Amino acid sequence: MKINDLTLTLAGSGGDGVITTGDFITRAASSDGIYCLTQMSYGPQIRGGESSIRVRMSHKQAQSRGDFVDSLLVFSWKDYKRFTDEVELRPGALVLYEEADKESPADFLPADIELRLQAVPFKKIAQEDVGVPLTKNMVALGVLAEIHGFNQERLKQAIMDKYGKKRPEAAAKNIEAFDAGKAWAQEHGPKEERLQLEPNGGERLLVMNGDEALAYGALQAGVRYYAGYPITPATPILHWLQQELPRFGGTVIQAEDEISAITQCVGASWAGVKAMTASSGPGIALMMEAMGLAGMAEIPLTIVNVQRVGPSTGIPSKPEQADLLQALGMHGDVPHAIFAPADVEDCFQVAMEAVACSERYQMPVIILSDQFIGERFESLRGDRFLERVKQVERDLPELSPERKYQRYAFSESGVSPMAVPGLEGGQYITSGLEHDESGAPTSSSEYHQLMSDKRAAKLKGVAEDFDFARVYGNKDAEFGIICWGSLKGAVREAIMRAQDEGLKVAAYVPQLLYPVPQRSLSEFLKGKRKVMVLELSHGAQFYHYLKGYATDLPEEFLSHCRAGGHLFSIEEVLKLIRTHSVSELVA
Amino acid sequence: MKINDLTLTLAGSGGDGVITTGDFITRAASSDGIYCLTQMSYGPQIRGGESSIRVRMSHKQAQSRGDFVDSLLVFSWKDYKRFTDEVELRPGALVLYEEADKESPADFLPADIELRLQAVPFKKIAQEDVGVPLTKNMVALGVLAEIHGFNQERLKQAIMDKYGKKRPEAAAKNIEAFDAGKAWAQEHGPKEERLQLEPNGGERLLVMNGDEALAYGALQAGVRYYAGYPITPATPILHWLQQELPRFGGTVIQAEDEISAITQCVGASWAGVKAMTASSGPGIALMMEAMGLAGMAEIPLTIVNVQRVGPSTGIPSKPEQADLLQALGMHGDVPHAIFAPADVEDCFQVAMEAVACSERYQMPVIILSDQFIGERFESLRGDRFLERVKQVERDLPELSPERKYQRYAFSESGVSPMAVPGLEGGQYITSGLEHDESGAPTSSSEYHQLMSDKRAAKLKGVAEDFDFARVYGNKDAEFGIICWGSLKGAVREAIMRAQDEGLKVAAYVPQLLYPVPQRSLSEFLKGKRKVMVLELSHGAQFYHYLKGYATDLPEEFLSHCRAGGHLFSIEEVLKLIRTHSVSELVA
Amino acid sequence: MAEKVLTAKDYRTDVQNIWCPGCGDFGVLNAIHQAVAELQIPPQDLAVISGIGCSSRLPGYVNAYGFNTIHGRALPIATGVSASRPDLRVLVAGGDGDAYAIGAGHFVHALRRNPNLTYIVMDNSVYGLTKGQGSPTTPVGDPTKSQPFGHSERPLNPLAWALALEVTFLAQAFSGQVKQLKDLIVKGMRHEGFALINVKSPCVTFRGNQEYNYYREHGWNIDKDGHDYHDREAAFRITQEKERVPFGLIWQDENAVSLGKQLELEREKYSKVRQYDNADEVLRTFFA
Amino acid sequence: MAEKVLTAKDYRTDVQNIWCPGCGDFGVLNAIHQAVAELQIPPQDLAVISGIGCSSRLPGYVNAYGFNTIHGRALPIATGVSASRPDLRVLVAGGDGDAYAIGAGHFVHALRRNPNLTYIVMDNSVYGLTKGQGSPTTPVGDPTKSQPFGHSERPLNPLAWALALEVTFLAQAFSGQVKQLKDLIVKGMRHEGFALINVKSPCVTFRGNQEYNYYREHGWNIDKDGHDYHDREAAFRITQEKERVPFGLIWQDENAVSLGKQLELEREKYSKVRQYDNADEVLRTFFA
Ligand SMILES: Cc1ncc(C[n+]2csc(CCOP(=O)(O)OP(=O)(O)O)c2C)c(N)n1
Ligand SMILES: Cc1ncc(C[n+]2csc(CCOP(=O)(O)OP(=O)(O)O)c2C)c(N)n1
Ligand code: SF4
Ligand code: SF4
Ligand SMILES: [Mg+2]
Ligand SMILES: [Mg+2]
Repeated sequence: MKINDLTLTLAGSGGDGVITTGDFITRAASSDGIYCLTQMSYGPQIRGGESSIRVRMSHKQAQSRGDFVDSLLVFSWKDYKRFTDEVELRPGALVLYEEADKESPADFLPADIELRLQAVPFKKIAQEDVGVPLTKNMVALGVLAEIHGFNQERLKQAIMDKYGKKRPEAAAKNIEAFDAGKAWAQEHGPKEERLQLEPNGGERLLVMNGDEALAYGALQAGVRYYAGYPITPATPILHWLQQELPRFGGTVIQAEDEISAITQCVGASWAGVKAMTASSGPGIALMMEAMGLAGMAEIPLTIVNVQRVGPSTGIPSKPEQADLLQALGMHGDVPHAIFAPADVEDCFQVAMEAVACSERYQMPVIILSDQFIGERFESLRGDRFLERVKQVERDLPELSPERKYQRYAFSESGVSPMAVPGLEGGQYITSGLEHDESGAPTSSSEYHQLMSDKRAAKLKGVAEDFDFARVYGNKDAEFGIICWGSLKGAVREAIMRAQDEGLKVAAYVPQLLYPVPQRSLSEFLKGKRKVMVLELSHGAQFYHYLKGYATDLPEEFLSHCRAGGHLFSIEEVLKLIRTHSVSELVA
Repeated sequence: MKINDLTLTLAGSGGDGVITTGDFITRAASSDGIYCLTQMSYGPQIRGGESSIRVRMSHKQAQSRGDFVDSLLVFSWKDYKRFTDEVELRPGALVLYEEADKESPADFLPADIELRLQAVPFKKIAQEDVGVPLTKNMVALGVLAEIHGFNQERLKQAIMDKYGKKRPEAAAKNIEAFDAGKAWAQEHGPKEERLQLEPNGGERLLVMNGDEALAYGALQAGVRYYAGYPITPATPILHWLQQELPRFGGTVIQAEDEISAITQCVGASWAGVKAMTASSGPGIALMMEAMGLAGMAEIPLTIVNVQRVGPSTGIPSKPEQADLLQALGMHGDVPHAIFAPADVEDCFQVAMEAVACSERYQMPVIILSDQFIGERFESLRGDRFLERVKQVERDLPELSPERKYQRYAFSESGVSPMAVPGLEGGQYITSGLEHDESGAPTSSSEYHQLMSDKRAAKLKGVAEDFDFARVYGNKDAEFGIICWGSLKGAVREAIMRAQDEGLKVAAYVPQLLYPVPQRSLSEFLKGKRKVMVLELSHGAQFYHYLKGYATDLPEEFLSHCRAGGHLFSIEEVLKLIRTHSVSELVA
Repeated sequence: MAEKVLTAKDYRTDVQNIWCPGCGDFGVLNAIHQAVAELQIPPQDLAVISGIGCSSRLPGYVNAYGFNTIHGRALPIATGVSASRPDLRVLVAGGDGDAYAIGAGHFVHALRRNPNLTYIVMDNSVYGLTKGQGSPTTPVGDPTKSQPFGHSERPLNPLAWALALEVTFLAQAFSGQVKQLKDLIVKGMRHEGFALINVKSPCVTFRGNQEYNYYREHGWNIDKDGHDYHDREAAFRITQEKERVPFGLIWQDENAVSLGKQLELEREKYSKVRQYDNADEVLRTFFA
Repeated sequence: MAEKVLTAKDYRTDVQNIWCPGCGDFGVLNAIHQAVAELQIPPQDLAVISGIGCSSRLPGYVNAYGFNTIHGRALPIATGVSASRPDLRVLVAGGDGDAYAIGAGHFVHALRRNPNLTYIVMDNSVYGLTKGQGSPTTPVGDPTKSQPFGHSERPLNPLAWALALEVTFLAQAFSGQVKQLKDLIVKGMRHEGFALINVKSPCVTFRGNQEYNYYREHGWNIDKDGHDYHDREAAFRITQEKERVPFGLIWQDENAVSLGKQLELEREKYSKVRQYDNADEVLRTFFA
């Protein structure tokens, strides 16, 4: 029986071209309706160090990177070494490796798992048959295509798309290498059905990483000003917008630092143009003062944090979920909201929700994405994007020469219509100082109380309007899991497996983190006797946050957390469910 | 019967000299053993606007500013106006006011309270009798001295101390004005015993504000590097240290911004010199990234936040307690501690504890003071200071040429001896990147977990070593109050009054806020059925923090909070106690 | 209806002014009121942005869209305003601490980007609002609140700094000479690009009241003195002047590309490369 | 025991180097190893501080007390080290983004304070570590990762900037000329005050491998060419040079007071005014 779920890892040194190979596989499969979730991993070297790419391919949209690797291709065992703890081989997995490598595979592979090893003369074929040693990755592509039954037409198309126009000879040589690899596999490769991925025959999918999806969401939401400063893993947002916003009359400026980036955005938004900035932990830290200004002056603003491992510089290329306290922690009581996407597609939607929320409620809104969401590529259905486009415009005042415009007029919702430059009669003074209704500074404690009430009122509206959470599993389960962001994938798959095992369990993954989406949370908590919060934060930030701010929590409210870097696996979550699940499905 | 507790307020325009007058009263009384708590208040004008000074004088150390004003002196009703909501007059209070002022006192005073009004020709006396209109504040001083029975010798001494040496004629004229005021009062002033403050005859007290006490504590703790950037209400720390540290071989640099200030301190501390910086909310926001670095690289560092009203620029001259989330909110899980002084003397002690904690545990430690503590002056006993001096030095490694020094060697306490430049064989690489024991950068998730464990272990030690909290009232009360920082005063006085009324109540005021001082807290919570958290934060940050992080909290865990600016009064707290107190004292 | 002619009065507001009597900033405010009236800028099309400081309270006193932002960030905020709304006229105001201490990094990059705005730095050589500490332009030896025995760090020379980084409009003025200052503001606001006007604006409260006399005595009106503001070497010499305090237009480069212009060119360029009709079509580019 | 003579080798470490083969920073590292050996600085008395970037990884590769800090803050951190520990020798290293973008404000104030340290900026006109965005010294029109159709913002001139702000030691070098660079580092470290050495250090990965040739062809050795580094006007002209790339010592002012010296003077001054024997006695000053 052919399979419909395959996880593949390629590893080599930077010059080996494994990233390109994995990218071709992803694009070809996606164009063929197969869902991929593709993740790159690099050594510390800037160039020429070790690199690896992992592609999970599946007929259904993949929820996670997959626990086990079914097929591993190694150009060099030494380079592979640093990835060993990221590659959990499935018993019986296929391992293809460079024949010429002097190292002994046994030194690098787990001893307790049966594997299907196969040496391949990648180098030799590239050198002798093709005459271009650099094409060994295309040889490998041919080998893999043949063994796993990938759509070869599409793969060749991907090669042509990349080299065809600009460098036709390179394209020809690559195709030649591909065919040589294929020929080798036809002769020597394992021809087992269980290694063959069945074609899906579905519609053409698109391929996007989370940062791009988020940037595209911002474009669709109407963001026309972006200022940012490069930082891993948020930089793709800057790159994408820098090339797309100008076409739509927008502005992108690479700022001199994050303070300039966010304050430029404050200025643009104050002037009436939707604005966004993005960074990661260290850069976000520098933006906190300006977020307070946006909160006080009630200026819409969207701030993206693609989280990486902290504290400080930490591990820039790995994910963590420990910037939640930072996102909460401005000086003073700052009205703001925090959203979190749970996968690539969700980045698109969350960008639109965040912009909408910031514009409707005139406040800073933080999006907490993370490295695993931001930098991984996923295959997605195009129609799901355009269906969801959402644009919200901020309230403008009706101005009349008779009445002095009151920028901060009290209102039940806490929102007061905001004049923007150019509107006649709307002139007012904005500041970070406490102020009266007109905007004029005051140091009256009474006004401070009233204005604090006004600003805080907005949080109620946000919690009502933006209470969106994903709930999985059995509504009536007594054991529930709460998680956020990139943990969703493993949790969701673990729940499906638990259900297969007859266990009752449910999971809650909110898109809105702050203010607490109490309505959907309370709904979820109904009947739960035990709830566990899963997160990638050594200090269990989300757990403590919920404990401090949420209501209706059950007596048994547990935390399961660890430092970031290494994601939870499906198996790990499943074990937790087995331990804690208090009720079973009635068969 | 003479009194032993008197609250006095003087109000006028900037040029009227009310601040000097109040200052003289404070110094003279303190030199005479009377405890003062003195608070200044200004209008928005930089100079020449309204100003007022409030002096609470008492035979016992005053815990708060006092609820009611017993004696009010007004040079100008218009200037007085902006302070009306800060001046709660006691029924029967004495009100002295400038005779020449055209306004009608009734327009500025509460109608429902009986007052003892008295016009005084301050201006006329200064102009006609003394010949120097500017001396009218000294005329007022003479009047007050006579009516309230202040020690006149000491007051004259205060005048001489200020002007005597440099400007002898000015001194003579001021003394003349003082005597003229006194003469006027002898003839026209009310001569009621109930207005006379009994002399205390105690020892000479010193006068200090909280910022100065904190700076002095830092000096005593061994801090020899301070870099800061001016900001209200933290600037006095900079001023004081700039003039005292150099004498002790220390360094003070006024930085170009807060980022430079804190990073200079990181550098100095890394080099082995105890370092401190201070700011307020907006400036602290800019320091968060560097705190993360100090956390990751395990560098001792003390950061003072003299809190003011936020968000953003807010109200710089008023207190709030809403920077707690900020102090918690670095990116990543940063091991650090938060301390909070509850009065001026406590600033001295907390500075030493914080420095000790940072040095022992090699981590950033934040002190959360506030404007009311930092800028108010208190009379204090000198001996209480020197008794408490505490110095802790960080662990240095024993280095040997045989063994490579391991900067981040694992240990149970999480603390590893720290080499400083100059120590032969101690060379190592420090960074904000995750690292192995030697300090070399690594992106291994495993190391990240291990090092996170190591860093977090320190929090246990901190919670044990620095668990100091003040507990007031009845240990066995079933109703308890928790508060922090400058709310202590009113809470403590309210508890004394409640006890007088026969109500049972207790209060808990921790000096260590984070990590939770769970031992003392649990001890306090024993037997409490209802606990209320009082704070000056609109978002109830402390309440939610405790709910999220503390254990053993009772079912009925309540919050009473409001935006900052206006402190809680004793009466207000007393009312809460009356409402919530569940048990009465057995008479 | 006939167009109303705007006068300086039309730009006043009723927000309470907090400056000390005699503060130099009043002169700057007057000059601004006059300049924008001379330019007949409709109040709603004028944005006045500042940081934090005594001087930075200025936007409250101008009938315009005013923004008294946070300390040191006036320039990037104004850059955001100007880059996103090229139809507005943008005036930026602030103190020497705001501009040259905490704002120094942004100052450098504003010079580099050349956004279309006029920056008036009210240079009083002191931190006024925080009550008297030394600033980046305080002379060595002057007593300050924090260094009563004399300020110890050497001052920056903002004129030389800006010129070295190729500012496109550079002037210095004295708040006691409102007419010249007003003229310079008008010229600065007509300049396409970044105009820096460093204004000596005495702080009478923390630096005494002798500075007015000092600038009157040592002032050097380079406008009247026939200085050619297209002569870069002469401009350089003026920035190095030690004895006199130069007032007037020091340097102007009308040919440099402003940020606004550059962004416009980018938009044109990308519109040619990205031939979509709308944002939905961008989705195409993601298909494998 | 005879004092051991230290050689360049003694300053190497076993921390894994992450730079790309061919990166200019290797030349800088070599020059540093040689320079500190020439100066015979005991490794334990040497502090090497950097920010964040490819170049900022350098401290890991020098046997010294090394500190790879955070982005843009190398200078204030090094100022803290140098001001608090005048007995140490302090070397600061970092990239052009670190120094001139996010670190621009600190750069200005380090120039002003003149702390006793040598700052080596590895200027590769690109953000290396974040994989190829334009930096403050990227020429207009060069393709970058984020602007494939050409970088649009005009570059800063760090040499003119530093000179205008009265840097006390100014040099430029090329990482392909290790000998000259080494000599300049030795001179810089002997200079009492702030020494800036801007090093053209090619990023072969993100700016191609033609830059070595470019600097070889356009380099202008001003040391050999008899430039007088005490001549301020000549120094200014060198900073304005457009055709050639000047390498060598551009300017030195040996007479300016360093921050270390200034702090020493302050300490002496205050010790006269504050005649306490110990910190306990300070309490006296508070008595009413
Ligand atoms: C981040 C931050 N740091 C510090 C302050 C405190 N602060 C307010 S104004 C000011 C400096 C004022 O000096 P300047 O910019 O020269 O303006 P001036 O008052 O002299 O007009 C400072 C340090 C602040 N508001 N925010
Ligand atoms: C606060 C902060 N912002 C952004 C980054 C991301 N970052 C790391 S290195 C770097 C720039 C590197 O350029 P440069 O300083 O020129 O050094 P190079 O890598 O070229 O040697 C940036 C933006 C960061 N680490 N911290
Ligand atoms: S303190 Fe100085 S700068 Fe501020 S308003 Fe007064 S005179 Fe002007
Ligand atoms: S990316 Fe460039 S600067 Fe960084 S190590 Fe490689 S060549 Fe050097
Ligand atoms: Mg100033
Ligand atoms: Mg660089």
